[in-house]
Amino acid sequence: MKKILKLKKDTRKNLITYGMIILAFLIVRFLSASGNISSAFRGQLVPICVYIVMAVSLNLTVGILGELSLGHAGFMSLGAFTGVIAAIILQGSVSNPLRLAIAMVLGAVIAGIAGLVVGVPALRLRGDYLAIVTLAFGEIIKNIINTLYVGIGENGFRISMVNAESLNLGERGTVIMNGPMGAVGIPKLATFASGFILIMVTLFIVLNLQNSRSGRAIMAVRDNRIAAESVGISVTRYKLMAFIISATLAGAAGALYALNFSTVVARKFDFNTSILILVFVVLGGMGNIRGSIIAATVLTVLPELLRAFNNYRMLLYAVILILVMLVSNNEQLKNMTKKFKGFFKIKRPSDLKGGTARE
Amino acid sequence: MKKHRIFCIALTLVMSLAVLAGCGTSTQQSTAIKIGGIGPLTGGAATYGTSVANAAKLAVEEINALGGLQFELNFQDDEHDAEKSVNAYNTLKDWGMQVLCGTVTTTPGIAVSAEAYNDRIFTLTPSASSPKVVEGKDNIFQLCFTDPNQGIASAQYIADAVLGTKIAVIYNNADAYSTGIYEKFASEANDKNFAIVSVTTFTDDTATDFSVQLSEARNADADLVFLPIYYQPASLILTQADAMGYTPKFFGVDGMDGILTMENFNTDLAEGVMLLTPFAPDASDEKTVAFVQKYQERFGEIPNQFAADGYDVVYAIYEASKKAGIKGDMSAADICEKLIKVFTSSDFSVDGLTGENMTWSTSGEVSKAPKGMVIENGVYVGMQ
Amino acid sequence: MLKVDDINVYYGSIHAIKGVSFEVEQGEIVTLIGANGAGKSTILKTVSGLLHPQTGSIHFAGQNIVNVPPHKIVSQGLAQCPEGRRIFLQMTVEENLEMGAYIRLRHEIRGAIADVYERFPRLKERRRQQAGTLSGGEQQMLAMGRALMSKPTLLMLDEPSMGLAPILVTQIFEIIKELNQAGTTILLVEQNAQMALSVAHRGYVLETGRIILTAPAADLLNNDKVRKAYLGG
Amino acid sequence: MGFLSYLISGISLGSIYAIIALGYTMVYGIAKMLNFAHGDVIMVGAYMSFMATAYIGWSPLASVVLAMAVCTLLGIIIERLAYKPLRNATSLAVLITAIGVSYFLQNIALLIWSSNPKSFTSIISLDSLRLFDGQLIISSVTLVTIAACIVIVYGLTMIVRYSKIGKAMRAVSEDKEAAQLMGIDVNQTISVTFAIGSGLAAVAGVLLCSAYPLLMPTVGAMPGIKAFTAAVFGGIGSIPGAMLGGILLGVIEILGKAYISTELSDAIVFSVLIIVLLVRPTGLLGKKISEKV
Repeated sequence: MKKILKLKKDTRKNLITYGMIILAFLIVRFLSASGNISSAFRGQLVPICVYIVMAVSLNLTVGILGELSLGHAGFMSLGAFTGVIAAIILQGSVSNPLRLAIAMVLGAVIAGIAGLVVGVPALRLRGDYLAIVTLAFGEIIKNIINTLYVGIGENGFRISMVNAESLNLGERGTVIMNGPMGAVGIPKLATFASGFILIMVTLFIVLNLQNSRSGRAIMAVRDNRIAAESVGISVTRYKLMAFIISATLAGAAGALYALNFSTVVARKFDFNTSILILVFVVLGGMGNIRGSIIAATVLTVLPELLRAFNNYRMLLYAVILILVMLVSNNEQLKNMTKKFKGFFKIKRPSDLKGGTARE
Repeated sequence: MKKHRIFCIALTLVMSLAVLAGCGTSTQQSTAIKIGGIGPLTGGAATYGTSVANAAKLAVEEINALGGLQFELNFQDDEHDAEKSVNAYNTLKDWGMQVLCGTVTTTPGIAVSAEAYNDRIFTLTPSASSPKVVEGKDNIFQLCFTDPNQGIASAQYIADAVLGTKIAVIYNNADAYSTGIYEKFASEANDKNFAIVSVTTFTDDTATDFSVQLSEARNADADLVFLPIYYQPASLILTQADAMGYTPKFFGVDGMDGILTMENFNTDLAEGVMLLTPFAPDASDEKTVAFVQKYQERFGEIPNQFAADGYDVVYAIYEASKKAGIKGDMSAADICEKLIKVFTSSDFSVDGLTGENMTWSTSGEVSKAPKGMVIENGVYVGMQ
Repeated sequence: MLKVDDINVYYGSIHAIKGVSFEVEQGEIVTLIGANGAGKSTILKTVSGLLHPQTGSIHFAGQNIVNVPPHKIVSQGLAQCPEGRRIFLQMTVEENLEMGAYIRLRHEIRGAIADVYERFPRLKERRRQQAGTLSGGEQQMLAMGRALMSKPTLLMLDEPSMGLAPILVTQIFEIIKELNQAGTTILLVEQNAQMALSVAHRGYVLETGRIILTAPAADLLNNDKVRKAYLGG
Repeated sequence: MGFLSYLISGISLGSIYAIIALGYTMVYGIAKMLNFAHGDVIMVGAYMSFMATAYIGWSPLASVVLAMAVCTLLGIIIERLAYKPLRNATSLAVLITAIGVSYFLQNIALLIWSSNPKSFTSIISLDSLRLFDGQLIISSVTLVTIAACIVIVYGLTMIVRYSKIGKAMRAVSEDKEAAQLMGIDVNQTISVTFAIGSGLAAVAGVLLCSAYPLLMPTVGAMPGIKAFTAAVFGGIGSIPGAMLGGILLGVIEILGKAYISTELSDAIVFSVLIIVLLVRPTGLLGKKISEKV
């Protein structure tokens, strides 16, 4: 116990986050094994994992790097379709878990490359202008994927932008992506366990980055770009690094998402999905990884819990969203909780040492 | 960061409730057969789901009033999204669904039918029209035509009746339904007595201005414009063509149905529009008249083809259930096997609003004759 | 005229102003001096209503003005010329002055503008120019002119000499004296303690959010501690 | 001739984007927030005009006045209830709230007016203009839309430049704190801006549905996003910028469809946007961002 208390505050916080995820995983596993879990919730396990990864990765861009991105779903889309193509091509040649892993890695790589391509020009812009470029990127990806036909057949791997027939796949060919009809006949490889592993990997990467030298540099860039530049931090490099990692993780999440449903269409990854993920990040707290995890989980489950309200479901969701924003930003309430917390505050050794003066 | 802590605790509580929510589902048995329905009730495609849900409700009420076999309907929203649709499906499963009437739209339909296939839940979709919905799944059936069938039938109709020689096509290339019909139509057109002279597209995001598409059709001297799309964008196309002074023949598919009953629509614009549809709300047969009247009384709107599909689905399940001797206390899997047998048997046919003598093949596709209609003086008239 | 009583102000969790009390009488020039970060500007912002004290009271002309919104405080006759001038760079000189008289009626504005032009002839020459194109000294004049447009009975000036050449500083302080002689009460916040104390009647010395000393300005000028800390010897 | 008619279609579509973009840009300039619910206010305006003409039988002009009145009121209410309490919160918190409001408006419209689309009767019933022996036909809606856009931009520019409230808006947009010290009621100024922006949204809604007469609860969503893009394109915060951005966006969309590909028209529009922003990082007419150290 003493040893844990001695650890740095950050490390302790991170351990709690990991612990929380592992505990949640074990509880769900246990409930699932004993049959105490609803189909509705079981069906949502993989999407929840995906949205957690999406939220945590977007938090890297929005919370930690401090740049608003409205096109995060675009990277998810690239990862999703890359993952589907990989999974279908590898059908029968490798075992399922390996196939899923390869699909996720490839999805991540392609999304990461896109992150580089978008990031280099976009990160020169700031604020809302960067936001609009990411939005535009997401829309372009959606539009292009909608006109893309991909298949594998006698002549190998083919791509076309005209129609499925022009792929000339021959009798036994498979159309993998069929323009606006999206990818169909996707093998359902995603499992809750794989989602759990992806979350752990994401947390490992993001939390380590946050507490590393690079992470501090990134946050310095966020807080004061000019000051950071003046002490020799390469702004572009660190911004790009955070942005690419964020895109890469979104790509992996996209692949996992696509491989959980038998069909996926480009339209799914539109502006609204990007916004949805942004809502997770903002509600969970900027830069607060644990908050993102919780917000992503709750807001994914919430619309399902509201099903009892039938037609008023989405209306209620909107009202809850607005109220939560109003309440969590209410000055008076904030002061009240502060006093409340001060009353119960337990003095920890790290707090006694005299704060942040020496590091 | 700290301000979120209390909020987080509250959220965690909600989350725990979510996990436990399913635990309470009782195993109480009722004699009614539990029918689940899935379709978009909110969002951009809400009108389709709402029509199906309304009509299905109507049909269930009628059937229950007969006193014999009892149905219980639970219709869930999927926002026209595969993920939400699977969620809706799982919710229905927790509720104890025995037969699925859904889904209304195609992409969610493909995702849900894969689940229903694994779970052995009998599914009859009112309007998810891609062949991918039923392909390779013995317990999934369709009540509507498949998209390729509509493409073939349209090409056939146009060729047989020599409706036009130069055809322009405007379709929604972000929509599976529209693209599915177009692709088959285009490949059928090869050896027909007409030529496709212009093909243009739009997406849901650009479905406002059609001046470019219409100009291209006019510049290519098209005498017939084929619109394998839904009636909402079609109404815009008709309005804009009229404003441009462009007056070709317009030919639509079943998605075009609804254009005449669209509130406040100037039906003069649709004069002469031809379409293939299995349902016309102003048909004079007894069944349609009764249905339209009841629907209008109940929901204040004139039913469209989606409503007719929803109504027929419930009645098809009802007829088949009667024939198979299904009872509410049977398991979903048992019901599934029995219904498959009935639906694919040669002596099972249903007379519905959307077709006489509908029969089903083992692939799950329906066989019924599409009716060619032309709009004259604001009403459908059979085309021969 | 202005009576600040035991106010405590927080920035988030930082306790910026700790139990500060002071008074300004009609017709006086009172100055608050102190090092950078002592809380001088925070006090002025609190008086103006931009910040709210957690505890304590502020009375202006007998009325409690805590929790009165800033635009209403202006109409009670209390104007502030903020630190860093904060003129509207994209608007013309004359528009800036009009903004200063936002609470006044249309027919009063003409006369007020004429008065300001009389006091600052340079501004009249540049009336149609965008404020962003003015020199630093001109900008300070504009800021003061703008604050005067509301015809305040108490004018608060926050670092009017900041960033100006010495000759301009002298000029600005001359104007401050003139304004006071014309009947405006002035609360002056300055880092340039020498200059401030030379025009003021009384002064308060502020250190890390507390008032540590108060005396007539002449006494402060001769106070050893003050000399050492703020007057460079 | 084809080009000319495409160009006119583009300007017409662009004029609608421009009017919507003006609402975005004014609110952004003063409140520094992206009001994503703006597109849904358009939808409400269109429904109001529809109800007044189709159900009550009012004249088109009266219906527009009603729509503007309702939307103005709606704008003020939204601002009071949802945005004002967040005046000191982060801009992202406000953004998310705006999205909540957008969902709210769409879903309440769904409950009130049902999901079935309605056909909007154009408020303009004049004959089309025929030029060059009928080779070029310009519909009256197009002419009215373009004229309305010009009048609105002119009117707004005059208001912002010369009126007392307009000057207050400029002052608030430049420096909120200093504006308060001048005696400007910042909250009231922001409310007025919302009111004007929402009133404009009503006009945009009526014009949008007159040109493209299909009315659904989601009708404002996509034009809203496009108009937001247009506002950024022209330089967000700038009134002439919003007009230029809107019209250019419309023209690029139509010409892209006509000469490159109808399938990729969105990709084309957004690619042009990205390129412009890379060359001019604050939009076509945007002001340079001065950076505070």
